[in-house]
Amino acid sequence: MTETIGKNELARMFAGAAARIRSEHEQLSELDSIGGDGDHGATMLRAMTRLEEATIPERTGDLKTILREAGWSVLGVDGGASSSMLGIFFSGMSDAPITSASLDCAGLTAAFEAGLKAASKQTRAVPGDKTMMDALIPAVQALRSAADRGGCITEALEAAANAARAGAESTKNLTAHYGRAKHLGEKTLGYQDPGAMSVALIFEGFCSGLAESKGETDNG
Amino acid sequence: MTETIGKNELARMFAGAAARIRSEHEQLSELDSIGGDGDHGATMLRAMTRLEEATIPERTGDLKTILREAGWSVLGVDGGASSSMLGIFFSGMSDAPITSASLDCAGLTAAFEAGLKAASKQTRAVPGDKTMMDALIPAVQALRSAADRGGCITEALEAAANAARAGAESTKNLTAHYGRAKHLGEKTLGYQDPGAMSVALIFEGFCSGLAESKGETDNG
Amino acid sequence: MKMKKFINQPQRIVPELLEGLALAFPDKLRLVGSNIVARAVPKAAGKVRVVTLGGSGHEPGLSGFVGQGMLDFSVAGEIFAAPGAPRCLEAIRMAAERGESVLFVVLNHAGDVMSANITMDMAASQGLNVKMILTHEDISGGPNPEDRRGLVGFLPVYKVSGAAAEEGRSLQECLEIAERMERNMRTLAVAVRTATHPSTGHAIFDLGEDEMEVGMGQHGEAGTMRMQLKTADETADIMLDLLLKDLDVKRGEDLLVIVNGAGATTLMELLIVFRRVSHALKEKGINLARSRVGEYITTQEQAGFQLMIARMDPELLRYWDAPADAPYFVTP
Amino acid sequence: MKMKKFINQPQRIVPELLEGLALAFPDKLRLVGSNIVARAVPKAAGKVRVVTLGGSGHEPGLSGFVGQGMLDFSVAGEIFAAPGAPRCLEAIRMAAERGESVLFVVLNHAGDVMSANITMDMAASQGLNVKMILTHEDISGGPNPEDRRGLVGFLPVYKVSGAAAEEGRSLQECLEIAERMERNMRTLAVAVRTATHPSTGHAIFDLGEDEMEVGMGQHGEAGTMRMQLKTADETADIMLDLLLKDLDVKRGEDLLVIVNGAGATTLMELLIVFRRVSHALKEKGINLARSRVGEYITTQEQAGFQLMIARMDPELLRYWDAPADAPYFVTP
Ligand SMILES: Nc1ncnc2c1ncn2[C@@H]1O[C@H](COP(=O)(O)OP(=O)(O)O)[C@@H](O)[C@H]1O
Ligand SMILES: Nc1ncnc2c1ncn2[C@@H]1O[C@H](COP(=O)(O)OP(=O)(O)O)[C@@H](O)[C@H]1O
Ligand SMILES: [Mg+2]
Ligand SMILES: [Mg+2]
Ligand SMILES: [Mg+2]
Ligand SMILES: [Mg+2]
Repeated sequence: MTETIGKNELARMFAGAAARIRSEHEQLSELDSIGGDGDHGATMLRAMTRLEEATIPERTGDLKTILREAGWSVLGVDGGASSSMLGIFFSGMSDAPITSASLDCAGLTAAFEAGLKAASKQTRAVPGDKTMMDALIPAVQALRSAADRGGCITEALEAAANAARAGAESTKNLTAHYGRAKHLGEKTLGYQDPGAMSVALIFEGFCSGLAESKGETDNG
Repeated sequence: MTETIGKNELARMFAGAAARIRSEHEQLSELDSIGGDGDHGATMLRAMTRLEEATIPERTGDLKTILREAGWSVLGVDGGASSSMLGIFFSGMSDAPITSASLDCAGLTAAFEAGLKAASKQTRAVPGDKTMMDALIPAVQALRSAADRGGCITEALEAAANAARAGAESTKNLTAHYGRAKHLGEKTLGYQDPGAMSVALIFEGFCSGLAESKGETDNG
Repeated sequence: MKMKKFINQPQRIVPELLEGLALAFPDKLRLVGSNIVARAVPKAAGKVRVVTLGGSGHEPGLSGFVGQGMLDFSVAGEIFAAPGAPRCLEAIRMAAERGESVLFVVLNHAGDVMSANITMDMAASQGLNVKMILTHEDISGGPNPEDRRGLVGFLPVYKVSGAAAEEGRSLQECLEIAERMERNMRTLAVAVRTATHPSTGHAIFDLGEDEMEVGMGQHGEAGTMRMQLKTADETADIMLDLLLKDLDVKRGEDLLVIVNGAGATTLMELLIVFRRVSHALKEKGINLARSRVGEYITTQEQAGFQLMIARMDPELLRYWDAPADAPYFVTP
Repeated sequence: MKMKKFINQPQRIVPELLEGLALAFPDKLRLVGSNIVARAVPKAAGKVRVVTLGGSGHEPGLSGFVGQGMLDFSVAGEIFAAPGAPRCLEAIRMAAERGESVLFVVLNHAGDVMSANITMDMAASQGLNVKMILTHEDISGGPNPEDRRGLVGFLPVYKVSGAAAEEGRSLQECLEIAERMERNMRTLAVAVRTATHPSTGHAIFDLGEDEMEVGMGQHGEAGTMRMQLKTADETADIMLDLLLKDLDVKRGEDLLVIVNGAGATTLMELLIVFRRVSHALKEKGINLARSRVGEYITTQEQAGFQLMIARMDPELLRYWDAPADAPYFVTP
């Protein structure tokens, strides 16, 4: 069980998220073409590459800097709504008080909450509007309650991933109110919101990536 | 057997030609779309309407005037190469010395020869170039020899129609040298030239139209 | 239907088309920074700069309107994708190089708006004097302005604000003129055939062989009214009536009308549609003051068009008529 | 593929599109006689008139170039069909109303040439002072000029002869300038997707899903080189090399380059093609003096483009740069 997130762990989390997106990007674009313009998968691919680049071992600077630059770099993806939301989310994480070289569960939770706060500033969408917020908000909330229960980071991220997945699933029964899909009314009923699905994949990827990193630290 | 062509007979000839074109115009356009732009059938339909209008009983004026105006009216069809060639052909017929109210076989032949002379001025195409000249020239020549043999108009026009048909058929084995199709080289081999086919149909129509008129004059 | 387009690598489309644009119009514009298009000859120092952002694949929109009397900078995104905030900020920094103030024209699309908002936050934190105007005139979005997309209406907004800036009006004045133009314009789009996404090669939407869709967005976003294909006159009447009603146009008012081709629809058709629009306005006693028929913002080889109407006042007409010299919009 | 076009009755297409054109540009042109387009404000009495004829369905060509500094009259035929001699004569009579002399610009297509020749006979018999110039720059026709069609090269011919006429040059001088322009230009076309004939609704030619055809005519006339679809750069190189060779262009010479879209090919693609042409000319030490990228003569929703190059001399450049104000070609 992981107790702290340092630069290596963050790199593993991002790598895990990138791996999940890469395996699902076609489905993401398909979902986006139902109500949008079909580019969400491509955008997320580019965003994930930026995340990975931001955490290559060569990168100097503390966690705070790495998170801000990772977010900025995702903003530079030119991917429209989703890359802006995610970019602001990651760069916003750096607004949290990060003093040490690594974050414990409470610190990681605070960072995610700061990211959510920044992202929320950029959209009026709330859960039920069929956007990535339907996955992001419950994910961060689950992280918070797990942390308050004193759970370890692994447990907390598992809880967040499950909450994100449930939130993404729930968008199937919603009609979009924001983004390109909002013009569609009923037409997206029965389909997940691609952005929400991406958020779920990212949190799932955090967990699997961290598991690997844990495995390796054990071996080392 | 018809001995003279007056306004009524001319009207019947044009009506007969129009009838033949109307029943074949789709095939004409198909042929034109192999090497051209597929509009020949439509153009010929418009040209034939003009010919008929030029010979409605209400039209005053002598044969000479009627032929010139018929030709001018066909020139106004906006049909490209074919309507220009036919328009010039019919208006050119009026260049022949037409004094009486009707033409005997020699007079009709002279008129057709005058038309051919005018048309030839507008093109360098000769038999073998896969244009309407492949039908028009032999048709007029056949008319001439029939007339010289002292044949009646019916016989002469039958001979002309057969010659036109043979000329049109012969274009199957030719590659186009003029018109839109000239850029095609071998590609039109095996297909009749649409303009040549139109000429054949027109001369066939002259015969059938005249036959009707003969029938009617018998009854009257 | 297999995509057949003259491109090289899909991921090189945007830089290559922008380079082509700059090479074709060296006297009008040049490339600066990363996929940012700037005027070849900047307007006089101190005058307000007009900057816009938007995805590519809509040529000549948006960068084809950089030039004297119109845009000073255009930030080009990927195909159908908004450019990120960092590049927008880069452009605004260049625009404000010598302390000029900047009018930032943004078409209402989720991605563009988000980039623009983040850009505005950053610009403010850096003390830049920037004001943003959002164009949202697509009446298919319903009553709520926020839900209305920005379609070809960007063109008159660029034109009148660009002319006002050229004339030396203040940022506040340019903004007010742009806002007045924006408030008084309405657009509706119709599509009859889909386009292929130049990067993916996939059709961006589906439509039945004898259907047309009114309210279609600029990136294959589905519309609001799917119906049997209609004649040019019927289609023009349906769309014009919805627009006139929404803008509440009265007899005797002056209108600017733009018929914008989506890509594969011929100018022949656009002119036939415009003919009906012109007749219908005459019947209703509305004055067709100005008009444009052509392709200003396209969606690849999509077939269809946008019909835009705008209520004009003397000042808006004056700025609309003012000289302009952009690659794809010239007023002598 | 079913035709989906915004028209009313097929047989009304031409009059309706011309009426739309006149309604959209009332300050530039008007309809006179039967489907004849004339300048709204005739040029000063006595100056040479430039008149052209051609089939419709190619918009903006040809009537979209009636205006100051370009055409005085355009005689529009039916879709893809030359207008007959009687209407051409009608236009020339109007052009020569006050005894002006007339330059008659004719694109080399069998139907147009025949109408033009008959028109010239009639004009001569009526004592009108008319000189005719035939444009035939399509190198796909082979070595014999007679076999070369007139493609987008009509544009520089209209432009330089129109500017010369505007300047008050004599008919003989205008003719010589037009002929020099014509002798020094070459065009080659490529098509990748067919168009539907707006009157018949039929495809005007067939092409395999992964083929392109070089040498394609403007009305579906088959081309000379059918090959696998190539990239933008490969296609540009193939076509440019053929053109440079045919025109025998030397290092250091000044070229005008026009990339003309056939209809459905996007400006995005045309700009990417132009980019390569520009690079290739630089590599060869040839000077890209002027350029245009856009749609000047189309073939409905056909996909493809025409690449035109022309060797320019100082006088031709001066007339190319002279002011023009036609609906679809404006030079400030
Ligand atoms: N206003 C918004 N607020 C929150 N999320 C949004 C908003 N607009 C779009 N999104 C999210 O972005 C996703 C689409 O992302 P993407 O396709 O990459 O961007 P774009 O819509 O610009 O093409 C949507 O599924 C939705 O989750
Ligand atoms: N230069 C020419 N001389 C003689 N006949 C010609 C010439 N050009 C074309 N034609 C005839 O015209 C026919 C095509 O007619 P049509 O399709 O109506 O005109 P267009 O080719 O202008 O579309 C050809 O089949 C040919 O017989
Ligand atoms: Mg999308
Ligand atoms: Mg034809
Ligand atoms: Mg997008
Ligand atoms: Mg034709």
